[in-house]
Amino acid sequence: MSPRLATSGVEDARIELEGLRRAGGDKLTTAAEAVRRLVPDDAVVGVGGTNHARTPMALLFEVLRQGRTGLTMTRPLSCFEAELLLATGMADRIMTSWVGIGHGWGLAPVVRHLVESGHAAFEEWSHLGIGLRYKAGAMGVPFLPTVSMLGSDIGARLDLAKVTCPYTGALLNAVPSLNPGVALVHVQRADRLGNAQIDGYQLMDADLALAARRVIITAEEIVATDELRLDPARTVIPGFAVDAVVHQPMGAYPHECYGRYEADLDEFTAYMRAVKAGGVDGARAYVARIVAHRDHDAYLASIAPERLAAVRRTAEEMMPR
Amino acid sequence: MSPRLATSGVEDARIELEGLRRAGGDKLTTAAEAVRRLVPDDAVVGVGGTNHARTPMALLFEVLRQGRTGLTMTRPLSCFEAELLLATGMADRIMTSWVGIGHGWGLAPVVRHLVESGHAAFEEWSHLGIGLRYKAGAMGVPFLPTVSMLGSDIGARLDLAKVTCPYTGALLNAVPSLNPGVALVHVQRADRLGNAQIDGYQLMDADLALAARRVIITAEEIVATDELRLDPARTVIPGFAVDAVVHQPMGAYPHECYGRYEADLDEFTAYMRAVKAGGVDGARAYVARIVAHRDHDAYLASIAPERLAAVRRTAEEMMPR
Amino acid sequence: MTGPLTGSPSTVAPQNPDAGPDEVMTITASRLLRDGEIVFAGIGQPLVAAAVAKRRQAPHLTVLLEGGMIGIEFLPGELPASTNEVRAAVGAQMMTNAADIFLMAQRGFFDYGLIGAAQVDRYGNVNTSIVGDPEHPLVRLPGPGGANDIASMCNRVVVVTQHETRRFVDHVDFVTSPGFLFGGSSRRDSGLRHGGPAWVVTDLALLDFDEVSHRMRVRALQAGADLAQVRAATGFDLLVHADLVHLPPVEDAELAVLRHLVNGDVSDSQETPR
Amino acid sequence: MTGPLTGSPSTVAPQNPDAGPDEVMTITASRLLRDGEIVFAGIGQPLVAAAVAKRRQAPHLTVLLEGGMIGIEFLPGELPASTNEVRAAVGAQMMTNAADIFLMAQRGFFDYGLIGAAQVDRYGNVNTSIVGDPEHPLVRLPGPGGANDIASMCNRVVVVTQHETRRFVDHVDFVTSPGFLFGGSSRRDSGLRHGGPAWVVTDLALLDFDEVSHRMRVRALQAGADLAQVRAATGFDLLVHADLVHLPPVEDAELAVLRHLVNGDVSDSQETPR
Repeated sequence: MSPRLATSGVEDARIELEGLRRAGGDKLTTAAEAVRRLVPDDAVVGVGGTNHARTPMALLFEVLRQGRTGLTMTRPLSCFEAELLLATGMADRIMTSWVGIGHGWGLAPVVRHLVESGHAAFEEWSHLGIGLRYKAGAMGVPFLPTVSMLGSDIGARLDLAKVTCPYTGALLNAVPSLNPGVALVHVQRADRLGNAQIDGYQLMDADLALAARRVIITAEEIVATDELRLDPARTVIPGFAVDAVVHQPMGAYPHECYGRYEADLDEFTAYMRAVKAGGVDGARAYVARIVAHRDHDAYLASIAPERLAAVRRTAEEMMPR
Repeated sequence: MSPRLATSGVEDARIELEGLRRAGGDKLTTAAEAVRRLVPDDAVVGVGGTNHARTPMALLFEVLRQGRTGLTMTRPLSCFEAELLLATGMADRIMTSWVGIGHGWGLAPVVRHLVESGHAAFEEWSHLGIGLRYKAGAMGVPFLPTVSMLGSDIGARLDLAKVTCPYTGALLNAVPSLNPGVALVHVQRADRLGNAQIDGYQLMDADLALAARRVIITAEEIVATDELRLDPARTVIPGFAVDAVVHQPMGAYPHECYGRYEADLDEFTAYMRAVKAGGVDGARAYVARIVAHRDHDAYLASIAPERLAAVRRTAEEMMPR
Repeated sequence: MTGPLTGSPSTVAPQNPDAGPDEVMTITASRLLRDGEIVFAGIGQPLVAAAVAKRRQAPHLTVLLEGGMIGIEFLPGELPASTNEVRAAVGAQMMTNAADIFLMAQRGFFDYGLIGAAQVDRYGNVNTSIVGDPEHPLVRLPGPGGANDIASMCNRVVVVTQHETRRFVDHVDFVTSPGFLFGGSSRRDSGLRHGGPAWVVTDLALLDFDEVSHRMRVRALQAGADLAQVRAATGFDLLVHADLVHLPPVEDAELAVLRHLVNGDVSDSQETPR
Repeated sequence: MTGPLTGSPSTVAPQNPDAGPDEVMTITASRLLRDGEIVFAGIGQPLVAAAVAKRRQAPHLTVLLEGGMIGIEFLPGELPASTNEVRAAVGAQMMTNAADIFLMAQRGFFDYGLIGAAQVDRYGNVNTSIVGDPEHPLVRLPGPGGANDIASMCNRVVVVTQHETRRFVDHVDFVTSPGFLFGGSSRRDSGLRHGGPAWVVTDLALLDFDEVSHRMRVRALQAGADLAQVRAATGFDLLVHADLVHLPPVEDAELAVLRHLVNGDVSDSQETPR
């Protein structure tokens, strides 16, 4: 087995789980406390959302604020949050199917530079490959079969094992489970127990949270459990899978949160200008500027209110009615 | 491989699918026409819902009305609908994890008699075993690994193949995909394209519909596609997986439909009295009485309105508010 | 009252004369469930046991059913007759589907699984499928429902059944839901690397399993029961725990809670007994 | 205009002078999509092609995106910049999750998959990962996103890319999204039993693949282009279809629809061009 597949498996994750007592408790805390307690150095960090959708930015900025080393970031599609973690040296590996800035900004310059110069590892999977790694982890099986990545250099480079269907003889890739050390997930609504509801795109967050060994939820709103009971089919992450709940309005900003706010393209521009001006140091300076704020609320308070109002308004306009 | 595992696989189902054109068309029809067109003799019939929840009774009564032979019924948990299909000789095999009448009536007398006397085959799976058969079928893979049924006589009797995880060496059961010849599914809400929304229990219906080679939906209500667009996350069966849509209010009666009506226990009593009085012939007489009605609406019209009102009212009382 | 084994071993109190055998079993099972834990309950006695525990020592018990409901509440007199019906969803915090709830079990989230048995053997293997030869069944029973998965996946499995020789058999006719299979490491060797039966609850005793041989062992006797009775009702040799105790009798308050939940017809219907 | 090959072979009309190369490609791709079918579209040109088809010959085209949206509609001037953002969900009939949408592809539900390419080779293998040696990449590209899965699972894969020798290479540096691999039966032998590249759409030509060797073949030339141009822009030997035709030029109406969708700023903003 390739060392890159040797992340902690479903067996270890289950044994650890049997020692946890997570059902029924009040888990409300701050981002600072949750990150301090649940994101150690060298962790495999599963980042919820995809690209610039529902990225748990408040938690990632808190990781950047506190400082960590040796992190691996896993995410099916990645945006500039991957650049921030790599530029600061806090992460040295990303597992993903895609990294780009989007919105006309094209390739991710810092990822390019660090990977091309050998300073960071880009472990490439198919989109479904990441999805099935989480799903296997969530299902409690060590692998799942798929045709994804067959024949490609992605599967070859990962040294993926193959399985033969014992009934049909079909040849399939065996995708190993991934149970990240910690999952960071941003949602629209959660209660203090950690029951979480996601509006709009579900992406891979539920499987990620069920697979991960520890889970931190940030929520736009904290609601009473009775409010979740009005529509229990919307609850996609059960409280018993969650370690910490943080109330964080605009917790995905400057990325988007379905139904609440669109991405703030001015921040994309600010980031890319910093990188164009200073390269990797520019990315570090961008991070330094943000983490100088005490917390995410303080960072938000530094943004012009009309910008925040604008991204809220346009997101609202896109909703079904 | 045991012959009982040799139901048509995901490979055949996919090839067949490539020849279908099911996206975008108006599929509204009658139960009689849908059953005539899509439920042939000898079909493997995947029945939606579980036990007495969201059973597609209108479609099953229509099958009984038209008459078929050699059917296999697959359902994770089964109630007296299994008895009706077996008693009439239309089905000779059930694949299930459980058959019982419920509501204090205990064992299923007709299933017992026919299985114990060797006239019907009870192919026993675990609950998740049926679920994973559908899920593999829906995912387009020929098998899924699981610990379900390991060590048990269920797995041994099915002659389930085992797989060894190529990464961990863990031993797992390989559950073969099941792509039923036709799925019968009752839902609360669908449009004419076949996009379907299920309230409350989702059970295994979405995987069943995605796995099956043909799909008939009955719906309490037919709504405009624009109404589904108001809450697209509730749509769990895509129109492109559906062949026929039937508007059938109370289409699960005398079983229940979440949010609409509870089961009518008087019908359970009527059925069990018929069987106590006449054994398998009693079950046949019960069927004959129902299918003598022209269609499900006519059958419903024969039930005292206050009984129908009562099961609607109590279901309503159980809803979150 | 906080656990099943808190009765003094020397105090052999008589059983509560008002409690029927089923009620004794259900209440004994309810006492095993600790607050803050998660229980996957089958319908019938398992569900009632969970409901009683939730009204007594375990208000934060998370109860799940195979239909996919998580964190349900119980309306007295309205307990569901099926794990998949409208009234089983009352108060649910989450509703997932009927496959995913078992996949969560496979992941290892669930502390307890409560199941019934038509037959159970010395290694805790459970039969709810077939009496007689599987190829020519004498009695075709309903089948596992969710019990095979619960027994294969939950951390601690609790089997609740009446203590009768026709149920406690040397070898079950059919292993529907695996216990320790042939004892020793055979469960683990089969690929079942987690869980296994923790307790068997009957109207006569509370039984567990030897840590190495995995043979069934009498851990405690029900109030008013003695070891000879238990042995006479068991079709195989039982081990007996070195520290055999008697369980405390069923309390009137426990009985009141149970009956209120099942019947919903206590006299002071305004007040929920506890 | 109902299909890409309806231009008379003898009529060599010049290309619409108002159409840019990207617009020619997008409109050519849009013409391949038939009404009532299902298309899995990546962001950028593939998405715009689907949007144009839906306004033209394929109003009942079902468009899906890798974020999990099924049956989306397009607001002129508000086309999404990502497959996972608020504005990509407009008008969705169903929203599933980002793994399940690909599992539906694996099941075989999707007629077309539209992807882009940084490099493509004679067997339709696509590279969007790495230029140079994979161990020491000269350029680290974004990676597949959903393209590997689309190329592995959809029934007919359409690759949309500019016709340049740096893109049409003898061997891709890295097979991100499998085409016919080494030709012949090698795709099938790898376990990919379905689908494969059906069309490559460029600003110079429409290409397909020989049924047996699976080598890339010029099926038609864009209006105004000739075979020598195509060959000069291709870094490997191309087959040429026996019935080589010229595609009809981009129509003004097509261009108007495309620009209206992308920019939303046509003069008569009250009326949607068609």
